[in-house]
Amino acid sequence: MSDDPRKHDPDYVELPTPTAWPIVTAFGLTLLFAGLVTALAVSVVGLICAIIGGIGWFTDVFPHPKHEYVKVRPIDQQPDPYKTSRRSVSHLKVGSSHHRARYPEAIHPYSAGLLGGLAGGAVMAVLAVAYGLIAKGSIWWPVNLLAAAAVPSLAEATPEAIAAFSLAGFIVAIIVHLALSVLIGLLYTVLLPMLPAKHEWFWGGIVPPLIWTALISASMPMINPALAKYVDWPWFILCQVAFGAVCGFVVFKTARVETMQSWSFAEKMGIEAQEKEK
Amino acid sequence: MSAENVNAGQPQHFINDPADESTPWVLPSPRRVGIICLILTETALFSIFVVAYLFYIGRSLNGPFPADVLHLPVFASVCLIGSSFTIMAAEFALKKANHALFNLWWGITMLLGIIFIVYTGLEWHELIYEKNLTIRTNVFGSTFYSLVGLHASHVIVGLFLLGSVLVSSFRGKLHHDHHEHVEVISWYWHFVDAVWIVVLGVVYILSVHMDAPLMP
Amino acid sequence: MRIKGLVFFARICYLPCTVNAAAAPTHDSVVKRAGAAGGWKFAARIIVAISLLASGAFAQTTIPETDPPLRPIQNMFEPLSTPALKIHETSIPVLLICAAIFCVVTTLLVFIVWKFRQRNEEDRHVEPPQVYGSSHIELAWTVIPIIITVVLILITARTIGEIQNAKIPDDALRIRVIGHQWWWEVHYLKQNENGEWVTDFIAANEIHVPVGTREEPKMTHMILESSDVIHSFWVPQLAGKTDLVPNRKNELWIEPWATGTYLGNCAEYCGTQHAKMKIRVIVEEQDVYEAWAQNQRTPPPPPPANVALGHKLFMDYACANCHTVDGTIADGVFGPDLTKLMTRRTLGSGAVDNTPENLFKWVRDPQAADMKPGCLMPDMKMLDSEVREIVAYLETLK
Amino acid sequence: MNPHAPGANPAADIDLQPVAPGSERGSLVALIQDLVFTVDHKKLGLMYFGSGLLFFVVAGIMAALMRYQLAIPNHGFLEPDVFNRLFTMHGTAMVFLVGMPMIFAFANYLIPLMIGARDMAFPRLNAFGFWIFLFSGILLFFSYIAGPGLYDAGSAPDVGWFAYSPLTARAFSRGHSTDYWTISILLGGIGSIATSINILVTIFCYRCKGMTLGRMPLLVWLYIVVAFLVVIALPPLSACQIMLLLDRFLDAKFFDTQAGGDAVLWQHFFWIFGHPEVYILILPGFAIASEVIPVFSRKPIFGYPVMVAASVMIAFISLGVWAHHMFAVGMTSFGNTFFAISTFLVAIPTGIKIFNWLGTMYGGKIRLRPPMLFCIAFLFQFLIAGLTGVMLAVAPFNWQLTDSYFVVAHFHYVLIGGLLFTIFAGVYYWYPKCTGRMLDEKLGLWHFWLFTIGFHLTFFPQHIAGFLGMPRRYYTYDAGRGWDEWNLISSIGVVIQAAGILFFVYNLLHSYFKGAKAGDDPWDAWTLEWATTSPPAEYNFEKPQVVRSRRPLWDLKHPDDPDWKYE
Repeated sequence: MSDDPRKHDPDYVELPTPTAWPIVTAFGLTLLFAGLVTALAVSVVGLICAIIGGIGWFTDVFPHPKHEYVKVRPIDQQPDPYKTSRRSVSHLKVGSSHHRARYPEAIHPYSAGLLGGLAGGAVMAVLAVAYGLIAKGSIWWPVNLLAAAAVPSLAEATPEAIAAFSLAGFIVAIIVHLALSVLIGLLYTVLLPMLPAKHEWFWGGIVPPLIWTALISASMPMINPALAKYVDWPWFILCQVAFGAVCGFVVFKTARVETMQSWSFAEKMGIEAQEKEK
Repeated sequence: MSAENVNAGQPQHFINDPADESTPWVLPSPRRVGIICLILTETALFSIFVVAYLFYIGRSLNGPFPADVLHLPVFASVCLIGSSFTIMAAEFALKKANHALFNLWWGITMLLGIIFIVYTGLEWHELIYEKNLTIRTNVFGSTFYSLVGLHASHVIVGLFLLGSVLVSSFRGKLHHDHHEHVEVISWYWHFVDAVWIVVLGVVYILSVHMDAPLMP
Repeated sequence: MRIKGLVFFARICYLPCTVNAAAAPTHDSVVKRAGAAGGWKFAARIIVAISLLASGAFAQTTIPETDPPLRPIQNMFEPLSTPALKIHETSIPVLLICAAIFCVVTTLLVFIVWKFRQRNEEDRHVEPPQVYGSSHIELAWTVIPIIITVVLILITARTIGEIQNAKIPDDALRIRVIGHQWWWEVHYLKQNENGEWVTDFIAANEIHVPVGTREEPKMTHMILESSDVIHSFWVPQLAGKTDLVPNRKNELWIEPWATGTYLGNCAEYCGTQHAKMKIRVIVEEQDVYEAWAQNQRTPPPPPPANVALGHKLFMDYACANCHTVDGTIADGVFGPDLTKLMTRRTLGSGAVDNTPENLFKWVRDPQAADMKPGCLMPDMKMLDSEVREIVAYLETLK
Repeated sequence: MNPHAPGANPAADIDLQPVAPGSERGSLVALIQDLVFTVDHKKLGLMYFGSGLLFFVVAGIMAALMRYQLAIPNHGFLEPDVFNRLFTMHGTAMVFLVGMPMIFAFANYLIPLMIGARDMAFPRLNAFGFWIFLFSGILLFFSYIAGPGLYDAGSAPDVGWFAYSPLTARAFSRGHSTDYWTISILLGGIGSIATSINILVTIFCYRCKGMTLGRMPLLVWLYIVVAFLVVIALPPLSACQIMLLLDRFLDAKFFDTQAGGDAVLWQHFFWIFGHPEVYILILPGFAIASEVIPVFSRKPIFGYPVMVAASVMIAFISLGVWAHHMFAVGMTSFGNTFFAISTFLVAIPTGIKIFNWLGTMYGGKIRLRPPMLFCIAFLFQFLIAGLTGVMLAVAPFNWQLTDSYFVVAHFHYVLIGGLLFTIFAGVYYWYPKCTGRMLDEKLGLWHFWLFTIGFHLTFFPQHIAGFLGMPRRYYTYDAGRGWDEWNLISSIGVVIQAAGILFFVYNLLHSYFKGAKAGDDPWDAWTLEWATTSPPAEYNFEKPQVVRSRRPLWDLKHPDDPDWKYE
């Protein structure tokens, strides 16, 4: 079979031969099991079917799978040349001079975000702990208040308990603080290039923390009732702004990128590329 | 329709593209990918039975318990695990086109597998008729027979595969280009051996030495 | 304050029809709601009525009044017990976050479809600029969901702990609820000399518990077990559901602060009559509860002479094999304990009201289509006269 | 130009070689012979689709009967046992006899075409997979006929599609009804695994020259993920069916709670399969959307690598979330928290996908033709499904919501709003390729609007019924619980949905004979299946294809500005 001249003839295509053995095998297998719920005889018939089918199938594929040669269609029945009614493609204003884009244009490297987040988080933590020490005489105060979002025993704890060390609280607080710091640091890598070029420290360091502080204050009673109860707003806002300023600064200094402030919003977001003006 | 149009139907400029011509297009062999997928799916199947066995350790309400009835099947295990090496030897012989040596090693592999199955049969006979452990005795019996039985059934399927290769080899139908078939079957056999090592550890070693549930 | 506002918001958004139902439960709250409903709902009711007529449905349409008043609308956003409240308080931020995401994405979707739809002929011939993607926006819409997720994880973890690891106070009422196909066995527990919790008395299907206040809650702690398949105990206004799993002991607690007859259901499919495995939790004042419990504990007097025949029939037919009546030879455990049958308001775990007619029909043939077809109590094929005698006897069990 | 007749087998007028038996059209016997003998992936794909559609109609009628029973409280239309059988068979059929064949239909038909192959890797195994699926479905429905009459063989199963033990034990499920269910699932599982292995091998080993993994159409990528999930998630199902069979026939003790067996173990094993199964069903929906949305927005898919990564992430996470179906069984607080967290994680890649589809549409030129309409509706509905999924993942909230009608609404939004709508989109998109004729656009619009409206009318009120404490799987309910109106609306919606389906089925038949001629590439699309005729020849392509980018046809249509220069 393998020496068939049609094997290398471009006018012929090799296809597997149609066969009934799969259906016989499948039918046998089904009957084999169906016998369990009907009668033994059904199983016996099924077994015989399945074995015959299996053997038939084996002879189909061994030593070489059976196949047949089908002649290809005459040329006039073959597919048309590719056509499109859309010959022209709109051009991009930004990016390359071509018709398409992926936007790696210029964002800060992700490592900058990680670093910024960690740095901001560290400063924030130091400030918060300082507050705990000064105002409540315990460095665990802010730690436990943060953890109270997830730890039920802290959520309903007395001020004394919040001021005391709690292992669960410590672990949860560290994880939450780290995770959120890094995530917001990453957001800064995206955010900063889009901000107005002037007064980056204001747009990056002050405005976003204020926005998210407002969000937090609205949702805090639901998310973290204990914190809502004991929060000291001036300090809280100070901590957030410190995070924003440090994080923004680190991200900004890691690698200066071209800002996108002259772009339209959709372009900044990278989901649209404007047509070139004619 | 002109001939030109036909060519236009094909991505002509790619064929002429030297970059494409020079890079050969090699894809993995279907049989190998297929057997890997099969082994993956079998692994998932076995792991459920293993988890069920582990979960039910120490949960039988009445005996016999593993420690009472199971002893380490050293000889059978050596046979089965040894057969992994003999099948490798057989494969090697086939690659060197030494059919006689191939038949010898392949036959030994089968023999070792058969010894294993016979041992399992004897063990079951003893468990059922002398030690009164059946699949309905307790949860140990249920999980033991299902896990070991599932493995044994795979050994039997493996033996059929090995046998079919041996028969075709004797009939001279096993050609040089069948070494991939042989390789794929040997992979399956290695997998069956690997499962046995897990079964050995879980059933014959761990559960014999545990009498409290592992999981809460 | 904020939470109250949100609760109100959620109610307005989701459940316009039930705003006043739980706030002022009345005997005929069902009827009142219908009257207060809007015009479209009135239309819906007309359609219901027409379909009822058309299909020859059964006559039972409303749930009759009880004392304490029924709470048939088990709206999970109107919790009346601590665990249900905690769940509710967790659900509000979740709902708000989801609503916000929904609004943002739907607006985007509508905007995009509208703004970028193909408008004119020229559009047909020009492809738009081909944009493959954008690292920074993809990063943004990965990071922001992660932050939301972190917040959700925090509240979820806290609420799980608050509900699952709550301490049982010393004055908590402890009961054991055992699920059967298709009824509930309820053991009220007391502590013996050794400090073990043992059965004080047994009830079925209707669970009486004392009421507390929000400031001084009164916990009822339940151990949930099953004698056959998996069931699930669910009274939405009191607590979330917990399964009753054979071979396991699950726990559930409630701290209701409003009296009432709370309707609940089995919530895990458990066989033929899963739908008629209803629960009533009757939350009443402490003294009312005490009086009820005292009555349940009191062994019944011997049957009066006028029901002696019914008593004999009850013992002679297979009734006694499945049911227990304290102080008699009937000590079966497959069916509900009937010692205080007449203190219950329903038959067949809420299948029908416990009225004399229904009791008669039930004893005559519980498999009848308007009773509980498929339940495990067989049709005993008794004569109507015999049934009457047995019912007369049963009516003395109070 | 070559106007060849649709449906005609182009090989038929070639005299040199006798081709497949029965390929001479006309006689019914020849047709049946052809179907029985065929190993052609396209015919098998259509057969999967046809049988899936048949089971869909049957299971849909079952749903309609149930909704009629539930339209009003205390309705006496159905006996409790009849109802319980109906919801069991409806669920089982929809998942195993509609969802699975539908996804395999698209896989079978499209994957070889899209990767430029001649057939599946193992064509005979492919036929075997189809037939064993079909026989398992027939066996399942045979349980209705067998009933008490034939051999006293039991009746249709009534234990729910999840069949929680110990309800399935001999003690609580006498006769053979549960055995029918078990055996049918076991057999179907063999077919699904075989087909999935076949899909994986086909994709890995039969791609045409130049089609690296990074250049495959997203549909093909997603099917790798789906097939991989089937390969590792179906065996746990088979394993627990084997255990159940051993319990029922040999009196083994796996789930016998009297003998120390554990009822919850079944739930663990079942949902280790059951949750990935949800993604097995929905990822093909994503796959179709990822093909249709770019073509109808005239833009490449937004963030291809991220889409692939998100799908892989979904599959990976989905293997570790199963116990979120079991928050109410009394797991430890640690267990509940763990599974709540892992479930939340699924939301992240899912969200990415939704945003990337929106990103694809943004800035495009969206053609609002039926395939795209169904995809837009899919986006909207899947958004709702995802958000209710987030609510269900909040374990405490889940204690209220699980096993209520809220869950019913949720997963119908996932499976109908997600999977079925994309299947419709796929049918409108690829019907021209399969038959050479376009589906009628007007009928398509009727279908779209009726079905969409009916769908929301049916399933949205069920969220509210759930909030009001209505449990699932109830054959009847009392009036006055606040459930009446919602149930009635829900039942009315079914009628509208059914009307939509009628339009769809009529359209399928009508357009096959009377539809407008499609041509090879009616949508001006970019993937390889459009590079051959409609319908494709038996051998798909005359010559081996070569691709250099994710959009080979774009490259050919815009030789001056090909994609491969940028990828």
